[in-house]
Amino acid sequence: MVVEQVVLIIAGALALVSALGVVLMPNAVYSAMMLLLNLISLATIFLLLHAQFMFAAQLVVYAGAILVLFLFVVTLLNPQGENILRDKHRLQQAGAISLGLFLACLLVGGLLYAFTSATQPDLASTVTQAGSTYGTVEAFGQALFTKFLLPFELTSLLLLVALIGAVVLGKRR
Amino acid sequence: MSGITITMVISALVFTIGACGVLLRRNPLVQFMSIELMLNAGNLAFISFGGMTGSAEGQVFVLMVLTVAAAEAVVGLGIIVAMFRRRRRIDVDEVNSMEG
Amino acid sequence: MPEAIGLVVLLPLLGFLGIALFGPRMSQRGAAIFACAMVGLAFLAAVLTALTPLFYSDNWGSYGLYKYDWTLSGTWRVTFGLAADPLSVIMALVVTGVGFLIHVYSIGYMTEHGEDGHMHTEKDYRRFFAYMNLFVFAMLLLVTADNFVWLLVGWGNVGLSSFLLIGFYKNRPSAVAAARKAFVMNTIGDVGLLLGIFVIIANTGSASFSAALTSANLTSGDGSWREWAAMLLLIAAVAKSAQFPLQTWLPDAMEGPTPVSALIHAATMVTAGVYLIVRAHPIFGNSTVALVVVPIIGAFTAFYAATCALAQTDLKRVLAYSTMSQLGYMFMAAGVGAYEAAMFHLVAHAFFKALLFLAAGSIIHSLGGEQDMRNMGGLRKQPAMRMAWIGFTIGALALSGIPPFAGFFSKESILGVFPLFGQATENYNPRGLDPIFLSVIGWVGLLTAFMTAFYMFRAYMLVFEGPQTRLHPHSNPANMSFVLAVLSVLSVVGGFLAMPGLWNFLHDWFQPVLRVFDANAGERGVWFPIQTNGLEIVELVLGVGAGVAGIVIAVGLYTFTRQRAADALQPTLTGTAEEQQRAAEGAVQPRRATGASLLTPRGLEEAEIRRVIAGRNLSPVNKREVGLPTGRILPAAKPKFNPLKLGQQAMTAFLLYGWGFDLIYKMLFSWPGEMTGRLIARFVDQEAEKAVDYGLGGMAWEGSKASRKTETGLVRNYALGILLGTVALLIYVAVQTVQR
Amino acid sequence: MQWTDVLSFVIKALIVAAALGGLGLYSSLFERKLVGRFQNRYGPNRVGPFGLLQPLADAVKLLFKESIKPKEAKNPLYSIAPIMALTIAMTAFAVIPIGPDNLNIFGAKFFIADVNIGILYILAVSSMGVYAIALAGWSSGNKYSLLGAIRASAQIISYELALGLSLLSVIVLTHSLRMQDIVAAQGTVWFVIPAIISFIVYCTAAVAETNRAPFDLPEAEQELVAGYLTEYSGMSWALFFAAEYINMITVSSIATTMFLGGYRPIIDLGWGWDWAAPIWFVIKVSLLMFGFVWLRATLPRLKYNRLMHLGWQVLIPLAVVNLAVISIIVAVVS
Repeated sequence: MVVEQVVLIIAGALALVSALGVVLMPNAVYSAMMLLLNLISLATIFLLLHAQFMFAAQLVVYAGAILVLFLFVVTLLNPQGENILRDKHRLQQAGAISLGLFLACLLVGGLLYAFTSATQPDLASTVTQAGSTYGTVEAFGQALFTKFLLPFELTSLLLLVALIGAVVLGKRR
Repeated sequence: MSGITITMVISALVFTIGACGVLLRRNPLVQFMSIELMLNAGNLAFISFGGMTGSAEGQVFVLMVLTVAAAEAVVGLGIIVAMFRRRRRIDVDEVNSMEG
Repeated sequence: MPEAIGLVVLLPLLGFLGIALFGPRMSQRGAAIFACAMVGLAFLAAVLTALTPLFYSDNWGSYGLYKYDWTLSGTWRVTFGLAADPLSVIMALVVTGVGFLIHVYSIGYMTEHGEDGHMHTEKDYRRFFAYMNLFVFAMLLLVTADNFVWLLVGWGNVGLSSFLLIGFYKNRPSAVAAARKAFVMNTIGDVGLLLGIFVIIANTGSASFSAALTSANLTSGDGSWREWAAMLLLIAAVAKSAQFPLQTWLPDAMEGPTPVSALIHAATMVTAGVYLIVRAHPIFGNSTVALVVVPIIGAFTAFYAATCALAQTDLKRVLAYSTMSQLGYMFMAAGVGAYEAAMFHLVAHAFFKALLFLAAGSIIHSLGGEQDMRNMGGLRKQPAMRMAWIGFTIGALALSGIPPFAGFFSKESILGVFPLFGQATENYNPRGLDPIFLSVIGWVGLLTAFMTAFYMFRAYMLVFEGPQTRLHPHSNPANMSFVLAVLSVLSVVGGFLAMPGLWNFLHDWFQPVLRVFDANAGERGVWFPIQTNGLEIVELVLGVGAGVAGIVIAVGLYTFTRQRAADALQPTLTGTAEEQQRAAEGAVQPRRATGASLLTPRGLEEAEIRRVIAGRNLSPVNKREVGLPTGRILPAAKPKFNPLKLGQQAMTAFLLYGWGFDLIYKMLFSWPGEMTGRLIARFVDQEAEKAVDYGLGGMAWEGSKASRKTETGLVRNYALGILLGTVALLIYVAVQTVQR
Repeated sequence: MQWTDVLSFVIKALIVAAALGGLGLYSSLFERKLVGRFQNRYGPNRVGPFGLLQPLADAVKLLFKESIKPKEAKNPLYSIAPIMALTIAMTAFAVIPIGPDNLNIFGAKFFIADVNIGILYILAVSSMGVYAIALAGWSSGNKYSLLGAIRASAQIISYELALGLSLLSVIVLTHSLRMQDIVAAQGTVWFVIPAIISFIVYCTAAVAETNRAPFDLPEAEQELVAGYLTEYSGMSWALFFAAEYINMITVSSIATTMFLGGYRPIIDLGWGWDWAAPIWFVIKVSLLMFGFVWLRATLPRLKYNRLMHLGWQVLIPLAVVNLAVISIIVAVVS
C-alpha cells in the first residue's frame, strides 16, 4: 500500500501547486500549462481510486480537447500578461482572498470533522470490498446505459446546443 | 489519515483555489480555467465518494460534468473570441455595460 | 388487445405534430391524407382494442395501461395511464370512427372555398387538418385517461382545439368572437372540473378512477363531499355539453367550418359532459342533489333548445340547437342513472347528427357558402344534391325517432326510463326517485320529441321542397358523398346495438364498467324495460306518435305556407297595380322579415321589392328589370296593427335569439364588468395613479438609486456575491451540524 | 503494488526508451535509403558500410551544433516543448505487448504495463501530442511557427476522432480494452479482415496524426517555412525529429497490435514460435513503416481544405457507419 500512498501524496501536492499556478501565473499560456499539470495529477488520483475509465476520459476529453481549445484561444488572442497584485478593485481583491481562506478553512475543517467523527474505513479496502469491478469500463457502462440512459442521451442534446451556439458565435457578422 | 480524507481535502483546496482564481483574475480565459479547476475538484469529490460507496454513479456524474464543461468551454470561448474581435482587449472589468 | 389503446392516442398526436412540424414540406393533399390516415389507423387500433373480450376471458381486467409516474409527492402520485375499458373504448371508437369519416369529408369540403366564399390558402388547409388531429388527440386523451388529472388535461386541450377550430376563419370577426365565447364558457367548466378534482382528491386521496371511484362508492363514512364533487363536475359537464345555463356558446360555435361543427359540436366534444357523468357515476349516482339537478337541467335544456330550433333560419343553427336538445336527453338519462341509455343515445346521435351536419355542409358547400334556409328550396330535384337529400332525410327521420332508424331505439330507450304515468317499479327507478318527478321529466321529453320532429321537417321542407332556389348547386366531390353514404348506413343500423327482447349488446358491453357502481346495475335495462303492466306499449306509441305528428304538421304547414307565399308574391311582379298593392301588404311575410327572396328574378333584397312596389328610390333600369312599368309611382304599403302577427313576430325573435340568454348574460356579467372597469378607469385609476406616481414611484426611484451602486457591471463582483452566499450557506449547515 | 514492481517498471521503461531512441534514429536511415531507391539513387552510403553509421554521425553533428534560441522565444516552454514531444511519443508504447503472456526474461514480461484500459490509455496519451506542437509554435515567438502549430493542432484534433472511432470497432470485436486480449482474439483471423475499413481509416488518420506526407502541411516549406520547427535547431530540433520517427513506430505498433495480429506469426513455423514473437512484431511494424515511406515518396501534399474535408466529411462518417455495421453484425452473431 505504500506505493499508492506515496503516489497519492505526490499527485495531491502537484495538484495543489499546479492549481495555485493556474491562478497566479501572469501569462495565460502558463496558466493553461498549469491546468494541464493539474488535470494530469487529478487523473492520476482517479487511477489510484480505481476509476480507470475516468482517468482516460479526463485525459482524452479535458486535456485532449477542452484544454487544447483553451490553448488555441490563448495563443491566438495572446493577451498581455497580467499582474494580479495590481488590481484596481482593492475591495474585490481583499474580499476574494479572505473569503477564499475562510471557505478553505470551512471546507477542510468540515471534512476533517466529518471524517473523524464517523469511522471511515480505509479507502483502498472499501474499493476492494465493493468488488474488483468497480471503476472498470464495464461497470461504468452498465450504469451509464441502463440507469442513466436518459441523462446520458440528454447530454448529447446539450452538446448539440453548445455546438450550434459556437457556430452562431463564430460566424462573422 | 485515510485515502478518502486526503483526496477530499485536495478536492476542497483545489475548489477554493479555483474560486479565488475566478475572483482575482481579470483575464476571462484564466477565469475560465479557474472554473475548470472548480469542476475538476467536484469531479474528484464525486469519484472519491463513488469509490467509498462502491457505486458507479459518481463516475456517471463525472461524465456529465465533463460534458457540461465541454459545452461551456465551447460557448464561453466563442464569447471571448467575439469579445476580442470587438474590443481588441480581453479584460472582464471592461465588459461592464450592456451596450455593445 | 387493450395495449392498442396507446396507439389510438398517439397516432393523432403524431398527425398533428407531423403537419405542424413538417407541414410546409407536404403538399396540400399530402397533409390531408396524412391526417386522415392517422385518424383512420387510430380507428383500426380502437377496433383492435375493442376486440379485447375475444382474447381475454376475464375481458377488461382493470383500469389503466401504460402506467408512468408523472407527479410524485410523498405517497401521493399521479400516473399517466390509459384506460381500456368498455366506456373509453366505445368513446374512442366513436371519436376515431366518426372523426375519420369527417376527416375524409373535409378533404373535399375544405379544398375549394369555405363558407362566406372565404378562400382557403394551402396554409389554411394544412392548419385545418393539424387542428383537427389535435382535437382528435385531445378528445382521445380525455376519454382514455385513467385518472382525473389526465382527464383534465384532455378536457382543457379539447377546449383549446375547439377554440382554434371555431375561430378557424380568423379574418372573420364573428368567428373570432364565437371562439372566444366558447372558450370562456368552457373555461368556466374547466374551473369547475379542477375544483371537483380537488374535492375528489382531498376526500379519496387519489386521482385515479379506480381508487377514487371505488372509494366514492363506499357507503360508509361521510358522503357529503360527493354532493360537492358532483356539483362541481356538473359545472364542467354542463359547460362542455352546452347545457343550461352555459349553453349559449354552442349556436355561435357554428361559425367554424361545417366539418368542425359535425365533429366537435355534434359528435364528440359536446358529449364529453355525458361521458364525464357516466364515468364518474359513482359520484353522481350517490349524490342526492345531482340525481335531481342533472335530469332537470337535461330536460330543461332539451325543451329550451327545441323551442329555439323552431325559429332558426340558419340551417346550421337549427342543427346546433338540436344537438343541444339531444344532449339534454342524454343528461336526463344519465342524471337518473340510466347510463346505458345515455351512452346508447350518445353513439346513435353521433352517427345521425354527424350525418345531418355533413349533409348540411355539402348543401352549404354546393351553394357557395349560403347557410340561410330561406334562400334554399327545391333542392330535392337537383341531381347534384341527391346524396345530400338522402342523407339529410335519413338523419332527420332518425332524429325524429321514426323506426327503424337509430334514433328511434336510442331515444325510446331514454324515454322508456321515465314512467309517463307515474308508475313506480324497481326496474325503472333504481335510485328511488319520486315517480311524479320522473313522469314530469318524461312528458317534457315527449313534448321535445314532438318539437324535434317538427323543426327537423320544417328545415327539410325549407331546404328541399318548395320552389327552386335561384342558387345553382354544383356537385360535391366523391369522398363527401361516400362519407354521407357510410353515415347514412350507420344511422339506419346503429340502433340495432340494442333490441328489445332480442339482444342487448350494449348492456353486456357496459357491464364491466357499470358493475363498479353496484352489482344490481345490470338489471337496469338499456332499452325501455319490458314490463308487465302494459303501459310501456302506450309509451312507445306515444313516443313514436310525437315524432310522426311533428313530421305531419311540419310538412302540412310548410307545404301550405310555401304555396301561399308563392301565390301571393306572384302578382307583385306580373299583375296589375291593384294586385301589386295588395301583395305588398300581405305577401312575403310567410317567408321572413328580411333577406333575399327566391322568387324574384335577380334575387333582389325583399326590402327592395317593397321599394320597387312603392316605386321609390328606383331607377328606371331597375324598374324594367323587375318588370314594372317605368315612371309609375305606387303609394307605400302601410303596415296594419295586428296583435296576433306582432305577437308571432315577438315570439319568433324571442326564440330566434335563444330566449335572450345572450342578452341576459351580457347584462348580468359582461355589462357590469365593463361598467365597473370604466368606473375604475375613470375615478380610481387617476387617483391611484397619482399615488403610485408620487408614492411608489418615488420609492422605486430612490430605492433603485441606492441599489444601483451594487450593480457595478463587474462580473467578478457578482462572482464574489455568489461565493459570499455559498460561504453563508456553508456556515449555516456547519452550525446546524455542530448543534446536532 | 510493491517497490520491486516499480523497479522492474522503471527498468523496462528505460530499456524501451533506449530501444525506441535507437530505432528512431535508424528509421531515419531506413527512410532515406528507401526514398533514395524510390528516386533511383543510392541514398546515404558514405559513413560505414551501406551508410549504416550515418544516423550516429547525424546525432553527433546535431549534438554539437549550436542550439539557437530566438530573442522572442519564451522560455522555459521553448525548451520543454521538444522534450514533451519525445516523451509523449514514447509513453504510448507502454501498453503495447510485443510478446505473449507466457514469455518472459527473468520473470519480466514483454510489455511495460498491463492495464485493462489499454486502448483508452493510448487514446489518452496520443491526445497529449498536440501540446508539444502547440507550445513549440507559440513559444517560438514567430508567426510562421504559430500558424504552423495551429494548423498541426487542428489537423491532429480532427483526425484523432477518426482514429478513435476506427479503434472502437476493434473493441467491439474483442469486448475488451486490454491489448493482450486484443492480440489473443486475433488467433484465428486478424482484425484487418473483418475490420478492413477501420484499418484503412486508421492508417489514413495515423499518417495525418504523425504529420507525415502527404499530410505534412504543418511543415509546408513554401507557406510556413518549416511550421513549428522553424526556429528549432541543434539538439532541440533533433528531439522533434526523433519524436516524429518514434511516433511513426508507435502508430505502426498500434496498428500491428490492433489489426495485424500483434506479435502473432505471419506464417506459423511450428517450432517454439513464442520466442519468435518479438521478431514477428518487428517485421510487421517494419512493413507498415515501409508503407509510410512509400506514401511519402509517392504522393504530393494535399491542400489544407482538402485535408479537413477528408477528415471530417469522409473519414469520420465512414468510421461511424463502419462502427455501426460492425456493432450490428456482432450483436446479431452473438
